[in-house]
Amino acid sequence: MKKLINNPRAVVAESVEGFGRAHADLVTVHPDPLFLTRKDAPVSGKVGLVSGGGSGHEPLHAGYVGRGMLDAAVPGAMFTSPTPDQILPATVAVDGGAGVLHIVKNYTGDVLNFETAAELAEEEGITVRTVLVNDDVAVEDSLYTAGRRGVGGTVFVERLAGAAAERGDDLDAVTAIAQRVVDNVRSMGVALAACTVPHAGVPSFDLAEDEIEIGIGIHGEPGRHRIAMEDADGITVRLLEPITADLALAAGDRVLLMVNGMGGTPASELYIVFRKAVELLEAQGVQMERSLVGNYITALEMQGASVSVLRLDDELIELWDSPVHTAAMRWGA
Amino acid sequence: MKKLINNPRAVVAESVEGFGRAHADLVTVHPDPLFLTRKDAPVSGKVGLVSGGGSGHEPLHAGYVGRGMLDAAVPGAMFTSPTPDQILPATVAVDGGAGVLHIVKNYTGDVLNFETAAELAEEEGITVRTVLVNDDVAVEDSLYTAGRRGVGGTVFVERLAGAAAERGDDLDAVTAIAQRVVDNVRSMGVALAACTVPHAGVPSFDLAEDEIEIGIGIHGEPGRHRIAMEDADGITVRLLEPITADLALAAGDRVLLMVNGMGGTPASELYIVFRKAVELLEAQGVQMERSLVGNYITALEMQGASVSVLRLDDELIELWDSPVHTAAMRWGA
Amino acid sequence: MALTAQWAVAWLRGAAEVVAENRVLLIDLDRAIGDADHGENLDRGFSAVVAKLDAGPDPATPAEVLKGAAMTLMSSVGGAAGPLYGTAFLRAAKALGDAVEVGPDEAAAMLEAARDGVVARGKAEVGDKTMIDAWTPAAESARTAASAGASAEEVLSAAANAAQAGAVATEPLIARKGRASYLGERSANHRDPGAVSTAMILQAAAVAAGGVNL
Amino acid sequence: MALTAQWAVAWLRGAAEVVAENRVLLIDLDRAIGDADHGENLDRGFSAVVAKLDAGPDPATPAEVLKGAAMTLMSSVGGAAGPLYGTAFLRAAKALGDAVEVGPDEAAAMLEAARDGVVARGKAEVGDKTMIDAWTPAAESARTAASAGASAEEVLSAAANAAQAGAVATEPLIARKGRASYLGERSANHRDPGAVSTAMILQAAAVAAGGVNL
Ligand SMILES: Nc1ncnc2c1ncn2[C@@H]1O[C@H](COP(=O)(O)OP(=O)(O)O)[C@@H](O)[C@H]1O
Ligand SMILES: Nc1ncnc2c1ncn2[C@@H]1O[C@H](COP(=O)(O)OP(=O)(O)O)[C@@H](O)[C@H]1O
Ligand SMILES: [Mg+2]
Ligand SMILES: [Mg+2]
Ligand SMILES: [Mg+2]
Ligand SMILES: [Mg+2]
Repeated sequence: MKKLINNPRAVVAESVEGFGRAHADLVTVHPDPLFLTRKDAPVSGKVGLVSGGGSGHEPLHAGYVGRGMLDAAVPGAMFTSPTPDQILPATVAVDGGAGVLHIVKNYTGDVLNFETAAELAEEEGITVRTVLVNDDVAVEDSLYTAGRRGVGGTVFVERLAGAAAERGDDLDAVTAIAQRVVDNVRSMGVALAACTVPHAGVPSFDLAEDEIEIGIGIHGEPGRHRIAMEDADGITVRLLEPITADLALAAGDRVLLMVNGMGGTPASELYIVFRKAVELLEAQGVQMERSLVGNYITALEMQGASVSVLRLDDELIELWDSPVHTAAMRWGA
Repeated sequence: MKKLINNPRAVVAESVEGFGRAHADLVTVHPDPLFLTRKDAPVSGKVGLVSGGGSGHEPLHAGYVGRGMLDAAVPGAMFTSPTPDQILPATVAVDGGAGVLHIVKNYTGDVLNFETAAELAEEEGITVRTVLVNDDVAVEDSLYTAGRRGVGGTVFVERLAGAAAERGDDLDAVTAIAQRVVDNVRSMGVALAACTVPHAGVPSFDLAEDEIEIGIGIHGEPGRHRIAMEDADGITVRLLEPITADLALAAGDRVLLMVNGMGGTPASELYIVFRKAVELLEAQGVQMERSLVGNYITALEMQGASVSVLRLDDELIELWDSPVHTAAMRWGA
Repeated sequence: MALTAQWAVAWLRGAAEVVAENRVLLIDLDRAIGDADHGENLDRGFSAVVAKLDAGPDPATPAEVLKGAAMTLMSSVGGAAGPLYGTAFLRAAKALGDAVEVGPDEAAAMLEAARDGVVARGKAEVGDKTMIDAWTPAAESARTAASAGASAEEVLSAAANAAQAGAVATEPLIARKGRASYLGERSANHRDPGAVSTAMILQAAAVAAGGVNL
Repeated sequence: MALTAQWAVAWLRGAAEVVAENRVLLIDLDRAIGDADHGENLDRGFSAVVAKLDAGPDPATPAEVLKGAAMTLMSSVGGAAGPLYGTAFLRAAKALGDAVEVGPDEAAAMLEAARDGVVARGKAEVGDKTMIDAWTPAAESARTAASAGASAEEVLSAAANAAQAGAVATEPLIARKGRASYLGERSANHRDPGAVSTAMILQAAAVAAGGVNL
């Protein structure tokens, strides 16, 4: 394993420290217990947005702290949900009196830790709502699983709920926007090569030179199917079809399309996938209204990509276009 | 070799096509010969900025086309300089009557092809100036080489000359700003693992599990020295020291610091390097005034990073902070 | 050893040791069907528990020891295992009340409470390929042993043995809870890391009591 | 074959073939001390030259053929090799003027002009480990052969042999121009890809003329 790190156990702390130095205009780093808040938190009268999860998915979540997005991010250890003693003070720190929304990716660990933190925050008199993001269509049979995972759709939830909070929506309204995004977003990913978690030191799984994993998550977990390598167009079909089917996308629908890199994929390849995805959507009469192409939710240096599609409406488009100023997403500001 | 591509020879064309779809609000793609222009080109009365080079360094250069940066980008084949028949029409397309600046990374191929295009453009009555970027301190002995390579500093030159052009500077003034940046920026890179050029199909070089290449360029070339793996702090010292020495940085100097990912490096690692680089600069009394951390000039999926330092003055800071709106760099707009 | 506060401290120190020794094994089990962090998470958590014990002061009752450990695990393990083990130790502590020494029936009650806590948090059933597949047979065997008049040490040994068998028995199962469930059928033929760590931790309880080493 | 327009066409088609056959070899040479694209660049360029020739019309003079190739190479090879080979063929064409058939002296003059063009563009000297290390001995041997009364075919063969020897001789050199120069001493013990391709292309000229295959 070769990585630009010092002590594997210090990776998250040192990285967040560097992040704090680079973006001192945007965030305050609280080192112990570790969490980050928006520089001007708490914003009085505004609903506070808290998200978090295991580290290794950068820029998620710290990169999305700032105006029009998150008020706090809570980084866990590598690929490990943060603990309630981090989530609770983050929640307290961003409560501007209008309550706090927890945006939680649907993994057992995240759910349990945020649940506990929410209970403790309620005991301190803070109203907390929770939205679970579960957009991964790779998890087919959610009756017999922990349910669908939260993956790329998380980026959209954080942005759109953040925009709603910024325009002054109350906690119910912000929660409703977040839930509307969850209900209308689906994602699917592929890995060409696994990542290596620093504390493990060996790749999360082994793929032969002619194999790829379809339906991977963002934690270096093996995917649902292992298939022979295909070209970009073929892979894009495999990623997009279950999404459009599950969303029941129809001609005339407008969508936000994200082609997301898993961390070790050249941007040029992401745009090749994007090109095909747009072509496929257009062939169905679906209109790509807005897009993101790049590394937005990663799995360390994993090679691969994920596709996320969100069905848009006028309000969501307006929220999307409103100003956002974070380390990793910025416009209009 | 596993890549999200179709035909290796179509990678650049398909990728640029996808880029054009994703950023249709910013750029126009001219497919044959291939180049991209800013949507509103030519901007009458404004100096036009053209850059280009081999593909595989994304977001450079297409990602930097737009307000406050480039007017045109000319992508060559993978790691191969574009040809004069691409550069010439790009130059013509962005000439708003105030002349055109070619920003050229100092590689024999880029220099020769831009030189020819500039001659041809002059024959068509367009005034062309050229600035050569040669910031790579890894090339020690420039008397006996093709000179220093242009690497990370290119991003700064494109941004700052672009800002100067946007505020209305004339060709001489824009050229002077570009040259001032070149004179005050130095860079150095490290590779932990090589990249694979699609047409070659095998990694550009082989590194053992405990080796790294210090002083690599952005084309998958081997570096200047091969050393045993070190920790992030040690590597950061190796990258930064030759830079600060060559720039003769002194206490009180203010700098723009970039820690750039080579394409396959997790953001978390870049921030660890950044953290150490800031610490080292501060120990010298040097003030980190502005920063960039992320994938700004890459070598496909190479694992590694580069550090670039630009000595700032008040004018350069003002230019840096002025609005920029491109696919890969955006603020104030 | 009688099951006093000293026993509880020895249990936790023993658990920390066995987890540290098996850190890589637990990571490897989790890499196969999860995200390769279980050994790292528990090692981090139990090291923190030991650090707290080292810092003192010495608690007076087993419940106090277990409650302290619960809070530390909750705030340092993270992931799924953090809240689950945290709850297990919290409920175990609650079940013991103020008792200065734990008898066979209390030991069984403690393990039942822990098991119930894990079920309450994780909603897994036996056969879902989770740590419940170790906790449940452990609690049941403890109760059977206690009812049959076994000593507290014997109750803990019975629990540890049953947990170990339960962990082994997760191997053929298809996971229906936790991260391994995403793999569907591909989760079969691997032992569940949480069930394996549960067996290790319960073994440490028995060993600390002077019970038979397995 | 007399060195007519047909010869020039045969030369370029032959060059395209040898470059295509050796695409991987040239990529590998460039990977060792450059950026692994030389074979790809030349293959793309000479394929384009052949496509242009196929599209017709048939040119009347060797110069016309070489000038057309020069323009195509310039606009399709890119990198360092594009302008350098483009200039070489452009200068070669200029040196031949309107001649319908090339004699021995003209052949030598053509190669000298090509070499001078590469030097003018690239500013490399003999020994810098570039294609100049093949072009220069080629031009010099051609001149010597022509002065000694050799036929045009023999002049081309002499040039090709000398280019090949020159390419081989780049192996121990430390590069001082082009991308390989960044490697410093690490550039030694590898042949220069551009010198090797120059030898191949000049061999194609000799072969097209019916000269000795090397
Ligand atoms: N719902 C659940 N109920 C009981 N145990 C569970 C549940 N989900 C996961 N587990 C246990 O947690 C273990 C994984 O712990 P760990 O790897 O530390 O957390 P994570 O899955 O968040 O990475 C699994 O092996 C399993 O035994
Ligand atoms: N200044 C120069 N003068 C002559 N030949 C050169 C010069 N620079 C490079 N070359 C030749 O170009 C070859 C490399 O061509 P190629 O790989 O196609 O371009 P690039 O170096 O831009 O990738 C080298 O092997 C060398 O022979
Ligand atoms: Mg985990
Ligand atoms: Mg090249
Ligand atoms: Mg795990
Ligand atoms: Mg090359």
